[in-house]
Amino acid sequence: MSVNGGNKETLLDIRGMEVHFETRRGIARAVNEVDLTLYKGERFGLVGESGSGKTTLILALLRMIKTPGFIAAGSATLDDGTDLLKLNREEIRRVRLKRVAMVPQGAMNSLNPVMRIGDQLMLTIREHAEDGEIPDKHTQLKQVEELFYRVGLKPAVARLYPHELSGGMKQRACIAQAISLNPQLILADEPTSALDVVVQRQIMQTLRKLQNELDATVLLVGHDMGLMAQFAERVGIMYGGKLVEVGPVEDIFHNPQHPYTQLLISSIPNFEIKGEFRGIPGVGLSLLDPPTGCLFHPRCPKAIDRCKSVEPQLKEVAADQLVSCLLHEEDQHAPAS
Amino acid sequence: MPPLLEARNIRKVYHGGGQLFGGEVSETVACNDFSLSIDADNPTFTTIAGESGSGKTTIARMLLGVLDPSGGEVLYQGQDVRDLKKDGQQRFRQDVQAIFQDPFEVYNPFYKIDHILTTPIYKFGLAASKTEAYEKIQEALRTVGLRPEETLGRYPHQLSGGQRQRITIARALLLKPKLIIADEPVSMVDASLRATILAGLHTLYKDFGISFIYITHDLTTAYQVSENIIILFHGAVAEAGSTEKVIKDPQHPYTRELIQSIPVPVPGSGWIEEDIEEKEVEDLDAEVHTSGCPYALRCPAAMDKCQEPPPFFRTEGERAVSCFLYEESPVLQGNDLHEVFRERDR
Amino acid sequence: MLAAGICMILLVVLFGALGPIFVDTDKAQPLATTPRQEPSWEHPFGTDDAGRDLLAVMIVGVPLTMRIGLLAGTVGMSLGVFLGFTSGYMGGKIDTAIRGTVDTLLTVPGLVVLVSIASTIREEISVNIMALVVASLAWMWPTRTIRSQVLTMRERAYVQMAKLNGMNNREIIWKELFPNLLPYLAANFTNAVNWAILSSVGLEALGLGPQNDPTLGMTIYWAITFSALIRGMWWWWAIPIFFIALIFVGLLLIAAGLDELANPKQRKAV
Amino acid sequence: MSWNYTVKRVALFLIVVWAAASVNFFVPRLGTGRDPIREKLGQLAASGGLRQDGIEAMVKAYQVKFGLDKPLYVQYLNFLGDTFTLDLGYSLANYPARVGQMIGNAIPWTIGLMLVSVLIGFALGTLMGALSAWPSAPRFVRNMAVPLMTLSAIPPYLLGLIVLYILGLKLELFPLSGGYSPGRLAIASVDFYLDVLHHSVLPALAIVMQQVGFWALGMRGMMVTTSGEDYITLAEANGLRNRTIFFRFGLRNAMLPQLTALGLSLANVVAGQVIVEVIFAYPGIGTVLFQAIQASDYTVINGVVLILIMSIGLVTMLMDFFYPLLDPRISHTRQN
Repeated sequence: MSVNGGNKETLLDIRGMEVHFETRRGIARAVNEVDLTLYKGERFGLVGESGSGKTTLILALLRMIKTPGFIAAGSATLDDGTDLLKLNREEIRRVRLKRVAMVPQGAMNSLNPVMRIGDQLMLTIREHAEDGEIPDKHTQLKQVEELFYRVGLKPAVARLYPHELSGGMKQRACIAQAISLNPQLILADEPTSALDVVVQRQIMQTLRKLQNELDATVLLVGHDMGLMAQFAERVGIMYGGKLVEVGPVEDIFHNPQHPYTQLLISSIPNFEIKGEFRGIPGVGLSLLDPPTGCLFHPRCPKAIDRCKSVEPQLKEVAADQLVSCLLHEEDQHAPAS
Repeated sequence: MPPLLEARNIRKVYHGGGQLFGGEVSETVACNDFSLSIDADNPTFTTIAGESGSGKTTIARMLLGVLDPSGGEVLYQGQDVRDLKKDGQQRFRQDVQAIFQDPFEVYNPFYKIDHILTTPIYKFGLAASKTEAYEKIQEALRTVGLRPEETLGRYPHQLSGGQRQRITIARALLLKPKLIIADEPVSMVDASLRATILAGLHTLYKDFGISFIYITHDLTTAYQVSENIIILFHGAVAEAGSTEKVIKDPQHPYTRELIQSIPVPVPGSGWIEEDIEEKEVEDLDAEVHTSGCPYALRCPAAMDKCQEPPPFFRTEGERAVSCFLYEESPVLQGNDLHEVFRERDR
Repeated sequence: MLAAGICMILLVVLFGALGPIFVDTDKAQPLATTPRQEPSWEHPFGTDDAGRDLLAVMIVGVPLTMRIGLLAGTVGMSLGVFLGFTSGYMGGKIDTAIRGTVDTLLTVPGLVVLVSIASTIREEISVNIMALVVASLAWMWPTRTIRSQVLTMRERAYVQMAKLNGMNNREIIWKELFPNLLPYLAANFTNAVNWAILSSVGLEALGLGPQNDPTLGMTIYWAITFSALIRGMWWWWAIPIFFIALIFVGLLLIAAGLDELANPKQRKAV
Repeated sequence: MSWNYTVKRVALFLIVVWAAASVNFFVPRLGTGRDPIREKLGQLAASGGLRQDGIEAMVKAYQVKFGLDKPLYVQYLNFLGDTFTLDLGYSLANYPARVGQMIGNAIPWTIGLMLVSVLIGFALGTLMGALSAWPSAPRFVRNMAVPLMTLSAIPPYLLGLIVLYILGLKLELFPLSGGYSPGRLAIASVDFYLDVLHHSVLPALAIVMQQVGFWALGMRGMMVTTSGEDYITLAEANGLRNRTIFFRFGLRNAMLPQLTALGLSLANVVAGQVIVEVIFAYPGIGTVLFQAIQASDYTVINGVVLILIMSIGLVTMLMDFFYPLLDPRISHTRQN
C-alpha cells in the first residue's frame, strides 16, 4: 500500500509494531499492530486517551520498555536503514539524543535535583562524544550557553539547580538538552501538560521555532485536541493500542472518517457552545479483556454486525487519509460475500 | 436573611520551613483579601479560575471550613464557621458540600465504595431505615447514570475513573446540599468522559437548584457550565463578572493573555505562529511578595501606579476589573463581587 | 517473606512452649548436671561451667527473652501509637514539641542510656523490670514513623471527604486512618519487639541483666565471662546465638513482609 | 548557613549535653541518701572491690570537690561546671586514676576502629543495596537482598563471636583479642601499626558485616523509589551510559536519605560497637565501660555514657551543618 503521499521523504517507517505487557491476568497488547510513517521535517500529532498506547509507542521507539513489558514484533526503520528495534544496547544508546531525542512529560521532575543545569547538559554532551574527542570544559560551556540562547534561557541558568527554576524554565532546559546533538526526530510526550496555558504557548512556540531551524521531525503525543490542531501538520488517532485514523490535520478536524475520531472532535469544548455537553458513550476498554472484532464497536453508534467479528485494517480512504473502519472498507470494496 | 455562605475578606498566608530547631520561616500569600457570597434562594454557577499557584484550591478549602483563614472570616448563615455549635456544624456540612479533583483519592481504599454513600446518610440521619437508605442510594446512582448493581459492593480500584467521579456526584445529590464546591472535578478524567461529568453537574444546578462554585484552570469548560467567573492571579482577583463578558471580551491584561494562550481546536488559526510579547520575570518570588498589582511585572501596560494595589473598577454593570487601566470607572464599594454577579441575574 | 518469618517465630515459640513437656527445666539451674559436657545424646546442647544443661537453659531462656521483647515492644508501641497519632493528626505546637523531643532523644545512644539506668538499679533487675527499662526507650522510633505516616495520610482526600461526611476527629482517626495503617502498625510493632530484644540482649551481654534468670543474653554474658570461646566450648555461645539469630531474622522477615503489604511501590520491585 | 540556624543548632547540642549530665547527677541521688559517693564506696569496700588505702583520700577529695555539705543546687552547679570542662572526676575502682584520663586513653582505639568499619560498612552496604535494586544489574547481585537482610538482623557482637571462632581460633589467621600484641612497645613504628591493623581486622569485620546488611537494606528501598523517577527515565532517553545513570542519577539521589539515617542510627551503631570491643577485649571505650560495670565503678560508667552522648551529639550536629552541601534543595538560609 502506498503511504508516501506527495514527494515527502520518509524519516521513520514503523511496521507492525507490537508491545505486550505480561500481567497475572494475561497479556495486554498495549501497542497493537501499529503501522506509521513519519516524514522528514514534519510535525506529527499522536492523540489518544489514557491507556491508548501512545506513550508506550514512544518508549518502544527508544527501546525503553521495562519488564513486564516487551516489544513483541515489528520494525522501526530510519532513513538510512537502521532498524531501531534491532540495535544492541550500545548502538541504541548512541542513537538516543543523537538521532532520536525526547522531550519529557513531567518536566517538573525530569532533571537531576542534585546537579546544576549546566553540568547536566555538559555531562550529556560528553557521554555522546567519541573517545578522545571530548571537548574541553570551556567549549562545552560555550555550547551549553548557545543552546540556552536558542531556547530562550539566560546563560546564568547553567549555574542553577532545578529547584531554582520555574516549570517553564525547566522544560526549556529539557528542550535545550534534546536539541543539543541536532536530532532528526524529537519525541515530545505531552511536554506541556504540567504547565500553565500561558507558559504552554511559549514552550510550544519555542519547540515549533527549533523544529524549523533543525528541520527535524517532531512526534507530539497528547490528548489536548486544541494543542494538536495548532501544532501538528498530520494527526494520528489511537484507541486501545491501535491506530484508527491518520490524516492531515485539516481533514481530521473538518472531515473525520472514523466514528471514534468524529466523537472525539465533537466532544471538544469551545467558546461557541454553552450548556451543551457531548461526550463519548460507554466506558473505555480493558486491554486485558478486549472485545472481538473492532475494539471500538461496543461504544460505536454506527457499529454494524460485522464489527463484532471482523478486525478492520488501516486503509487509505482519501489522499493521505487512512482509516481503520469496516464502514469504509464496505464503501470501497463490494461487501465480502 | 444572611447569605448561605459568605467569605469576608479572607486571607491565607502559608509559613514554610519553620521547625523547632532549624529552617527559616518564609511566607507565601496564597490568597489575599477575597470576598464572595452565595445566596440560598437564587442558585448560581460561579467559576473561580486560575493557574497553578493562584490560590484557587486554598479558597475552596477555606470555604469548606477544612482550612482556617489567616485573616477575615467565612460565614455560614451569618455565623463564623469556626464558631458553629454541633447542630450548626451539622447543617453547614449538609448544606455545603464538595466534589474533589482526584476521583480515586477521595475513596478510603480500605472500604467498598458504599462507605462514602452510607456514612453521610447515617451521620446526617437522612434515612429512617436501612431499606430506605438503600433506596435513596440507588436512586442517586441512577440519577447520575450508573447502575447500582454494577457499582455497589465494589472497591474503588475496581471501577473506572469516570464511574468513581460519578459516584461522588451521586453522594452530593444524596445530601441535597444548597451549594457544591467542585475543585477541578474533570481535570483527571479523560476528555470523552469530561462532558458526561459536567453534564451531571449542570443537571444538579438546573434541575435540583444547587448552587455551584466551580474551581478550574480550564476556561473552556468554565465557559460551558458557568454564569459568573472570577479570574485569580497569585492569590488576588484580577477580573470578575459574567462568564460571557469576561471570556468573550476580557479587560484585565492578564485575562487577555490567558484567553489568547488557549489553543483553539481550529487548525491554522495562528496560535503557534503569531509572535507573542514575552516578558520574562526575573525574580519568581517578587510576584508573590509584591504589595502592588501582582501582574505588573509581566504586564505590557504596566504603569508607575501599579506599585499600589488596584481596587476593583466597575467597568460595566456585570463586571469589575482590578486594574488601573479602568480607573475612570467607578470603584466597586466593599470589594463585593456579589453586587456584580447580582446585576447579571436581574 | 511474611510466611517464612512467621514460621521461624512459630518454631521458636513452640520450642519454648513444648520444651518443658520433654525436658526437665530444673536442669537449667547451676550444679544440676556435670559441668563442661560437649553436646551428646544425654545433653544435646551440652552443659556449661556451672553445670547447667543448655537445652534446659534454652527452653527456659528463649521464652524469657521473647517475653522481655513483647512486653517492652507493647509498652513502647502503645506509647508510640498514642504520641504518633496525637502529633501527626493534631499538628501545631503539640506536634512541634513531640517531634522535637523524639528527634533529639533519637540522637542519644539508647543502649548507653540503658546501661546507665540498669547499672544504678542493678541488684533489683528481674525479667519484668528489664522489660520496663528497655520500654523506656522503645517508644521513640514508633512515634517517629507513625507520626510521619499519619501526617501523609491526614492530607489524603478521603480524610477531607470524611470530614464533609460529618465525621469528627476521633471517628476519622479510628475509622478512616487506623484500618489503613494496620499493616504499618504491625510492621512497627515487630520492629519495636526486635529493637527491645536487641537492646535487652545487649545489656545482658554486658552483665546488666536479671542475674538469676537464664535469658539468652545472660547465657552469652556467662560464656564471655568464663572465656568459653578460647576454651573451645563453642556450644555455650553458639547455641544462644543460633536462637537469637532465628528470632531476629524471623522478626525482620515479618516486618519486611508487612511493609510490602503496606507499600505497593516496594511490592512491584521485589 | 545562617547565623540563626547555627546558634539554634549549637543550643540544641548544649541542651542534650546538659540533659544527659543532669540525669547523670540526679539518678544516683534518687534512691540513696545525701552522700552517694561514700555510700557507693562503702558498698565497694564491703565487696572487696576497692583498694582500702584509697578510700579515705578519695572521700576527702570528693567532699572538697562536691562540697557535699553544701546545698544540692551548689553541688549541681559544680557538677555541671565540671562536665562542661570535661572534668569527670576519679575512678572509684582505680583511684587515683582519673576518669577523663582512662577515657582519653581508650578513645583513639574506639574512634579508629569505628570510623574505619562504619565507613567501609556504609560504603559497601550502600553500593550493594543500590545494585540489588537496579533493574539492569547482574542477577546474582539482585539476589543478594536476602542474605544481606539476614546479616543486618544479627547484632555485630554475635557476628563477632562467630568470626572470632572461625578465623581466629580455628584458622588462626588473626589474633583473638587485644588492640596490639602484648609485650610490644606502643611506639609509633610501622611494625606497631601493622600489628594494630592485624588486631583490628576481626572486630572490624564483625561490625562491617552487620553494617553492610543494614545499609544495603535501607538503600534498596530508596533505590526502588529513585529508579522510578522521571529524571532517571530522561537520562536513559538521553543516551547516557548505564553506569553514569546508576552513579550520578540513581545512587547520588537515593543516598541522601541514607545520610540522614546515618546521623540518626549512629547512636545505635556505637552501642553495638561497645559490646564488640568487649568480645575482642579491644582496648577501647567499650572495654572500659564493661570493666567499670563489672567493678561497679559508677564514676567511670557515668563518664563513658556522658562522653558517648556528647560525641554522638557533636557528630550529628556536624552532619546537619554539612548536609546542605550534598543536597542543594536543603538550605539553612533564606532564599531571596
